[in-house]
Amino acid sequence: MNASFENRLLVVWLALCAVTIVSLIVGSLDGRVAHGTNAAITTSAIGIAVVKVRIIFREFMEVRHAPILLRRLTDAWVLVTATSLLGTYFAGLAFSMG
Amino acid sequence: MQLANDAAKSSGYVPGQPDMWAFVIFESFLFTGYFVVYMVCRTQSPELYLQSQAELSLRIGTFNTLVLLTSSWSVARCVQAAREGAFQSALKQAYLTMGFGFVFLVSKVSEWAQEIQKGFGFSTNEFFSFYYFLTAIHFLHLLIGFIVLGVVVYQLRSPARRSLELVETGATYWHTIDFLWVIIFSLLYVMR
Amino acid sequence: MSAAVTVPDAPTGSLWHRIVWHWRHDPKRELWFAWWMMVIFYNLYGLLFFVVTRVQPPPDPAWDVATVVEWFADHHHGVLAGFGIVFVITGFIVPTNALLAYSMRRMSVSRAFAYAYLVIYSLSAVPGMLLTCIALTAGAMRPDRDPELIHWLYDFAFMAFDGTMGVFLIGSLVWMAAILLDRNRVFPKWFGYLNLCNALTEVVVAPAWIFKRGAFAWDGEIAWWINMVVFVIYTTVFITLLRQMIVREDFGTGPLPELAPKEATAAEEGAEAPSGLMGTAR
Amino acid sequence: MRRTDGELILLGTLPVVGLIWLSAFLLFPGFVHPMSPTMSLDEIAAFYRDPQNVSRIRYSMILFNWFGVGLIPVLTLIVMQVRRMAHRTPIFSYSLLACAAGGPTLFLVANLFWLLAAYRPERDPVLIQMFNDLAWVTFTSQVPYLIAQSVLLALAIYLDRQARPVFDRWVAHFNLLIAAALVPAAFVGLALGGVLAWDGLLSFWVKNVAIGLWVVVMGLVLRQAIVRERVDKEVVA
Repeated sequence: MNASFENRLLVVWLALCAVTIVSLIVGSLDGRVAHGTNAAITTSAIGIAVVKVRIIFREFMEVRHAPILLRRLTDAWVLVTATSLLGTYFAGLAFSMG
Repeated sequence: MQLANDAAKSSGYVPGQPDMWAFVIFESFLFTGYFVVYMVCRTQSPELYLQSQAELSLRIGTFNTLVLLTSSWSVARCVQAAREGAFQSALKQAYLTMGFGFVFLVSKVSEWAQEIQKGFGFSTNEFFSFYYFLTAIHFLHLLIGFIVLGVVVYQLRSPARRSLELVETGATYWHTIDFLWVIIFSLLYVMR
Repeated sequence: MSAAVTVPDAPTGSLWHRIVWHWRHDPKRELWFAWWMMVIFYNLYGLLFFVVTRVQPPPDPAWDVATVVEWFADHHHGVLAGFGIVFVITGFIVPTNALLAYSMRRMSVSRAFAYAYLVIYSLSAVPGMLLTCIALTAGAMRPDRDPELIHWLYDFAFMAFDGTMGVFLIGSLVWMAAILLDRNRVFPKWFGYLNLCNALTEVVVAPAWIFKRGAFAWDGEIAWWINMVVFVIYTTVFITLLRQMIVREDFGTGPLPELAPKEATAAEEGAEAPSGLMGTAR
Repeated sequence: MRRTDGELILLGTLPVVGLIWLSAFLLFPGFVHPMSPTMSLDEIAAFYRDPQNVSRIRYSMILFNWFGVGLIPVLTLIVMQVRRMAHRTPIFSYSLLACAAGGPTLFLVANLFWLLAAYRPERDPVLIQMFNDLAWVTFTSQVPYLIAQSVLLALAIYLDRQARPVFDRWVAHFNLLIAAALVPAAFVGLALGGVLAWDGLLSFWVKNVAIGLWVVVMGLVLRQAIVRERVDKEVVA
């Protein structure tokens, strides 16, 4: 039990770090000189962040064992944040093009 | 403790005071409000934001994120050790968490110092207003986090206290600093 | 004070009869008085600031002098009459401060918390509200004043209103610390943490001193709108919790009894059994 | 048993403070014939520039600055008496303590504006007028804590249900009357002339006479209550 839990935390940490490195790579894709909006980078950046947050909730904060209410609430926050951020971003894009 | 823990797991177990979770949810929605305002302002003048954003170092941002993720990991291990009664090891992990928190603190302050030296202050432009605002309000949560970790250490140090509930509550707070930063990182440093 | 307090049953007649009954017999009348003053006056302030004077939500700090003068002309009568009412009623907020201090006095913490809170919140109205009203009154009463000075009074008013964060910041932190340390269970711990949320919004309003436009200006989305939402939630919550505290009050020094289920649903306050009135000594 | 040493000395400061207030009031050139809100810019500037006036303004306001909060010890004595009342909670004594701080603070703000206006009377008349306005508006309209103080004290007395109440009931009625007399002054901004203006019958004379009367009557009533408490204590001892 002890060792398995310890291992699980280690795996979670490694996964989170790996995903962070991915966002570093994604963020450098355009060489940081283009100064242009890039929906693909934005979507993956916010997507990766949201996935990381959910992993932190579920694993580190142990929401996966929590009552249904807390699981729903945290998921709702993740969902609301992701949709509102991406929603404003794409609405802004559409508006500036149209 | 372990037994109660297992029994609770089947019906759902909230680590720490449920009250802290009320704070976490409330504060998270508050931050969502700040993020949305940032995104809306960003759509008004995307070029300005992109150009200013290029002045931030993505590497430092990534380093910040890794440090906070690691501190989260150690506080999670602290809780695990405390549950198993390994208080010395739990204490060690709590100090480690503080240490990583301190590394984040130093790196954040030096990042601010660099930006200010380059001439980018709080009121330089809208992007930097949001940059300083979001990082500073997050920083404030980090400072409160040190007080929270102090309470955790205080609990762990004396056999007379050792409230597992407070240790778990403190950890929940610390993870909040972490996951809020993850979003801030993606919005200030990575997105285009 | 008599040892045996016998309280006749609360009447169910007209509102006026019930008020008279509580005034005569309810042992918690002082607490209920303070609570009702709080409810009535928070609502009155809302009405006066948002409807009568229409100075909230705040106007734009980026306006030029001519627009500000026009704004004063627009708001002339509302400001002068509305703030007259404000000057009459502002003092009646002090029972609220007394009730909040009382909540800390009922906790297992030092009296220092109650006294500190009482002092902080008593002085809060002077810079945070009355100076605003004085400056706007002076601005509105002479429309022919030099426009530059009217503009200065405008800044004075709204900066005094938004820019006096410290009292609420420290006040919320004092209350938070008292609640988290309390062993008498006067308030749930989550309300202690909510005080921290409220305190943090007072930090967030500070940039209003620096920005004339945008999200951080005194009418900004962050400095005003989000903070106002938090403030309204916070206020609603503490008004509700204070009500429950009064219902639960047993005038003892030990833990405050839990809310009995019937009391939680009963609409009429102060009607609890007389046996609960004599404090259970520690 | 409550400690009462020194209370009579604190109360003894009241006539002294009252006398100083009265002389400062008479010394200020704009009180006995209160300055009109309709004075023109030049008249206001001339008022502050008149060498005789300006020193009288400064010295009277310095006196008020020194002794403006002189009433607080006496207000605190009222709080001490309210604590003796047959209440279950300290709500009223806390409230009155809070009121005691509010009123004098606001008076000091008005005092500050007057002193600022008189500090450099050679300033542009529009600025002198603004400081003068701010001073008068603050001085006249800032009755909220005085009103609340009187009303809350009245309620505290009504709720003091014991065989020998601390204050007689008429003190409560008297306080309500005083509170009512202070109300019109809050609306000083509405008119530059007439009874509501800051030199008008209601806003100036009724309000200030009411405050003066309140101080005198409460001083006497307080003295009676304190002396009676001491006599009671000696009987017990």
